[in-house]
Amino acid sequence: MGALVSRDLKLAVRAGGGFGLGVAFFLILVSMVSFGVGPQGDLLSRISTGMLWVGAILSCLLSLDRIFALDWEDGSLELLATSPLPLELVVLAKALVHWLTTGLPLVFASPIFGALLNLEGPGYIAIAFSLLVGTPALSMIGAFGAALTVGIKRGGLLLSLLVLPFYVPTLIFGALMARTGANGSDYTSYLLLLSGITCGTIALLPFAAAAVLKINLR
Amino acid sequence: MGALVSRDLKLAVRAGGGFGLGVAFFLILVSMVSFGVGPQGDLLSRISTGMLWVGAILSCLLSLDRIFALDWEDGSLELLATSPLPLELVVLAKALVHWLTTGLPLVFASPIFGALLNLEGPGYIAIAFSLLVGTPALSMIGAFGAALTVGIKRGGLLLSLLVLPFYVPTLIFGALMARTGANGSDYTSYLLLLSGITCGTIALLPFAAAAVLKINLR
Amino acid sequence: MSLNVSDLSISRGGVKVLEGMGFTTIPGQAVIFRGPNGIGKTTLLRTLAGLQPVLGGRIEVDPENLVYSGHLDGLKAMLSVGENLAFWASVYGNRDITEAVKAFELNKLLERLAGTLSAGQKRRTSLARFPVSGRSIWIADEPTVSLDSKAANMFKRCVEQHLELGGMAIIATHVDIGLPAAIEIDLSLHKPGVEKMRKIHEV
Amino acid sequence: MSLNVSDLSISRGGVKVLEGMGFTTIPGQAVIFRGPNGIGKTTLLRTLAGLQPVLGGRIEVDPENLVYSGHLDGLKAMLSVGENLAFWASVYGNRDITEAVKAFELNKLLERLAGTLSAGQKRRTSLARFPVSGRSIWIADEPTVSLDSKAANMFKRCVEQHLELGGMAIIATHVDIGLPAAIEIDLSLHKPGVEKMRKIHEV
Amino acid sequence: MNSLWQYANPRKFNDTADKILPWIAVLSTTCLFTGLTWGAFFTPPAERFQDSVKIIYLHVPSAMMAINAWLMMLAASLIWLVRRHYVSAMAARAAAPVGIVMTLIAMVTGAIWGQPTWGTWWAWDPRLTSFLILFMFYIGYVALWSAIENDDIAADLTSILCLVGSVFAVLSRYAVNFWNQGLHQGASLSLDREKNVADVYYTPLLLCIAGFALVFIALVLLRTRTEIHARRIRSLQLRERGDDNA
Ligand code: HEM
Ligand SMILES: Nc1ncnc2c1ncn2[C@@H]1O[C@H](COP(=O)(O)OP(=O)(O)OP(=O)(O)O)[C@@H](O)[C@H]1O
Ligand SMILES: Nc1ncnc2c1ncn2[C@@H]1O[C@H](COP(=O)(O)OP(=O)(O)OP(=O)(O)O)[C@@H](O)[C@H]1O
Ligand SMILES: [Mg+2]
Ligand SMILES: [Mg+2]
Repeated sequence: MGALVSRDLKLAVRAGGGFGLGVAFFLILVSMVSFGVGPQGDLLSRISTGMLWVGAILSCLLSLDRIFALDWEDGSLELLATSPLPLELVVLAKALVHWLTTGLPLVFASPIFGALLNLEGPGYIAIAFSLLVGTPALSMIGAFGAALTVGIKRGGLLLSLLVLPFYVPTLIFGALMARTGANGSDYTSYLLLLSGITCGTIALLPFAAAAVLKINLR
Repeated sequence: MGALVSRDLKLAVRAGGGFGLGVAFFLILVSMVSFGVGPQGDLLSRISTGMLWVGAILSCLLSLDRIFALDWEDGSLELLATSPLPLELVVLAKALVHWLTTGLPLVFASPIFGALLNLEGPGYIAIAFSLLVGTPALSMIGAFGAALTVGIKRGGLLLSLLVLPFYVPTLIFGALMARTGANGSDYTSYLLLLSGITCGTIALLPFAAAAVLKINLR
Repeated sequence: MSLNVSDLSISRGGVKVLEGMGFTTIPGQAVIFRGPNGIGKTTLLRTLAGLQPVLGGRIEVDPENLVYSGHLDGLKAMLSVGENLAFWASVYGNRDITEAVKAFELNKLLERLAGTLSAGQKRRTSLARFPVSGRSIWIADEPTVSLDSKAANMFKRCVEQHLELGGMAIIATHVDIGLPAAIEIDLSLHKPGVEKMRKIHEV
Repeated sequence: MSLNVSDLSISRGGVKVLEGMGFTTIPGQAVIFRGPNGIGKTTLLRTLAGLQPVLGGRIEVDPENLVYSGHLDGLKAMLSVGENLAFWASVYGNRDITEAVKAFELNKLLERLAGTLSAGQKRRTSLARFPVSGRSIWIADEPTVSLDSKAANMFKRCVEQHLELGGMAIIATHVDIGLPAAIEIDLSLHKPGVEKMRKIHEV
Repeated sequence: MNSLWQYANPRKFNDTADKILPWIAVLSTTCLFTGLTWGAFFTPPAERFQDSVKIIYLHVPSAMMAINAWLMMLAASLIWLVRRHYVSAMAARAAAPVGIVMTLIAMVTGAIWGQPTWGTWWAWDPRLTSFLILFMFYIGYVALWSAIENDDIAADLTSILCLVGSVFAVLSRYAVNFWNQGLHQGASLSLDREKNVADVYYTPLLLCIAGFALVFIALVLLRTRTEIHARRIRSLQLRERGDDNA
């Protein structure tokens, strides 16, 4: 599994799709929201935590199709499936790499983008913390969705469509946690719920994704 | 060119990526925004036109990589480039199909989604009208971006990164037009600016995109 | 009508791969390029088709006469075989695909989606684009890959018929296609730095 | 260690393509499948590799002994040849790729990105995965496609050496690979509905 | 002197760069050092901004350089597309990261300045917004360069991107003015400078601007030179590779 993780990280960096890309997309998205909504600071500040979470979800979405599709197209996935590596571990490795290249950079970048949206003081830690706890679930759910649609050429839009409903609980608890934090209240309960979702997905979805992959490879 | 348009429309419908997909994505996005921001009606209503435009841009973005990438991967693009069809027309046809399958359905769907976001009365026509005038520019700019990144495997994120800054003028004028309309004011000046951008991109970008494609095919 | 190449040098990825190429094809003539893997066959054919810039020398040909087919099949998985061919026919301004279908015995596959074909069946469909195009100079890169002997023979006969009607064919291959009258050019002779005499292949 | 197939039937896309297949391979033995395009060679090999379910009959084999290579090369364009091979070596729990590199004469290509190779060079790299895997049953689908005669010979010698060491090889091909001792199975005999006697190929 | 184009010959360029680089380095250090010390220690604090006004010596020059770097890339891209001089392609590539850094300095110093004066790190003022957009164009440009393996293809693609991008950058500047015409923070400020503090602050500011410009030139020359060397190494490696194609 280590070999797969390091290979995929190497590929992500070489293809110019490394750590910075997701962050840059996030930045642009945040400014798009302001362009769309208008420059009023108070308005932006009220929607800031929500928009940051929606932005995180979108930059995840846009990179989901890289999880399996490339390996599918060049035949590597078939070869991996007949190799000694269990497919469950393959899925885990892929989700991990996706998180390292997409989710984790967002955690660090979110406070800066919070500033663009006039986020209030205590919100900075809350948004970063909620993303740290929540984004692994996004990557894992995304890997499952990517496994479902791997046989479909350029299924990007279909994939987003399939995955978005699964993101709803994570989004709701994540955004609630961040919003509560920004208001200076106690967000422990949301934190617990969010970590519950993350742990659950990591424990169960690799098996579902591996099963789906096997079916798609037929 | 007619043959190419009808082939691509057929493919879009068969691949399950037909007219409904963009709309469905749009719908989910709109609900995501409500989940992220929270259920305050007045707030949603103030950001509604902006969010609809951001949503339109995102559902464009997510389908951009289908414009050329499939034809590139299976070798058709090479064959098209050596065929009697000028590459400029190929680009135009591709952008047209993208608009027909992504932009146009949004125009019709936008009033419905406006309702979900508590859009005010006169806004319904303004948002649909602004999308009708603005989305062709989105498809055309997107085709240029897709041509730039066609050689890069799964360059989805990079493509978004490149294209989004190009979308800024369209987004600003489009959202301004819709917002002004929703407030019941006169939006003719924005309408003129927006149509200027659309006409300009359609007149010029096919040439840039064809040049870029030729370079990428080397 | 003919194709005229003189003193051509070409490069791939910044490296010169062939130099001093020259040959002429006249109607009814086929040229076959041979040479080991990586010598530059694909690069040469792409250059002739106008996809790559030339490094030096001249290619005299009317691009309106060319039709090219590379290592990839260029088929749309979600279109049927018939639809794939009909599309290319209309791109080339033709209507009729029946001859090509007959030449490659595709009638039974006509309704099948191209994505559900076997490797050889895909290849056959992709080769049928040559007659469908109605163009006179066919450029084919390893056309018989994955074909069984029967299908390889179909291709051979199709090319022969095309030559008889005054067409031309330029083919790169590792295996024997069975066109004894064709000019064979060994590209190893044009490797940069090869000292051997470089006679210009003339017809 | 050996591979044992009895009364196998398989289907592709909902259609039965082969039935009544049976054969056994023992160490040192190669099996070559032949048959026209679309008969079911690829489907059969994928079934043996465990990628597709069987429709009927039995395949007795330890999946731990298998290594499969299909029509696609499975190379990462942005990794060098050496990195590609090293990755597969570590997936199969090996460290050493020098033998495979020697067998396919890849030492000069080792630093090149796989995306910048010619068709035949890619194929060679992808075939080098067989020795790299260290597994005993090699399953290869048209391995010599795009290879020049020298490279085809490298593959042949590599298989021979593997057989000598007690390995097995199962190969589908349209061209002659040059393994005279191999069992050849003509899959046309196993087409569903073919009336001819279906003798079970035994070793 | 024959023609300016002779400097587009890589070797000649390197020779010239070697000769003038030390001078530029010395000159820019002098300018920056004098300008910054003068500005920081020998000018009075402004009435509205107190000592925070001194950030102007970093902010304005870097903002100017951020824009000039893009203009230089635009010119170099045009030259590459029209005359195919390799040095211009490499210079365009070399300028982009410098431009990014300048944009970042301008935005960060601006943000630091904004905190005491406007009470916020960031406002969607047209000028700041257009800088953000410029930053995005820079990122896209660099990302495209680094994503493409082949140098020639990358040079062609990025120069077309730069051309088309410039048009859209201008359009965006125009659009942003429509979008947020209400705030005008920048204007009151520049009025303030011109009316009250022009004389005291002007000379050191000019020195700093000159210093930044020279630093920019030095960095671009240096990076172009490195790029030329790197290319030469790559082409030597390629030539070596020419033999083992079989
Ligand atoms: C993050 C934010 C900021 C950005 C991106 C930014 C950007 C710029 C730009 C592009 C210029 C024009 C440079 C030129 O062309 O001469 C400029 C000039 C200037 N900025 Fe900022 N700025 C920012 C924040 C601030 C703040 C907070 C202040 C002061 C309160 C400030 C004060 C000035 C002044 C005094 C000038 C020179 C005025 C002039 O030449 O008209 N800036 N800034
Ligand atoms: N995209 C590329 N970038 C850089 N170099 C390449 C690229 N494609 C091929 N090459 C190199 O250019 C040379 C010529 O390649 P080409 O594909 O023309 O060979 P070929 O004769 O067609 O070989 P084959 O018989 O294997 O198809 C080879 O040395 C190859 O390694
Ligand atoms: N994905 C698919 N879906 C449905 N049918 C398929 C699919 N792939 C192949 N087939 C069909 O199944 C049959 C067997 O195909 P298979 O690929 O196994 O043939 P093959 O013997 O490998 O042929 P070739 O020599 O051309 O590679 C063919 O008739 C083919 O048309
Ligand atoms: Mg080739
Ligand atoms: Mg097959």
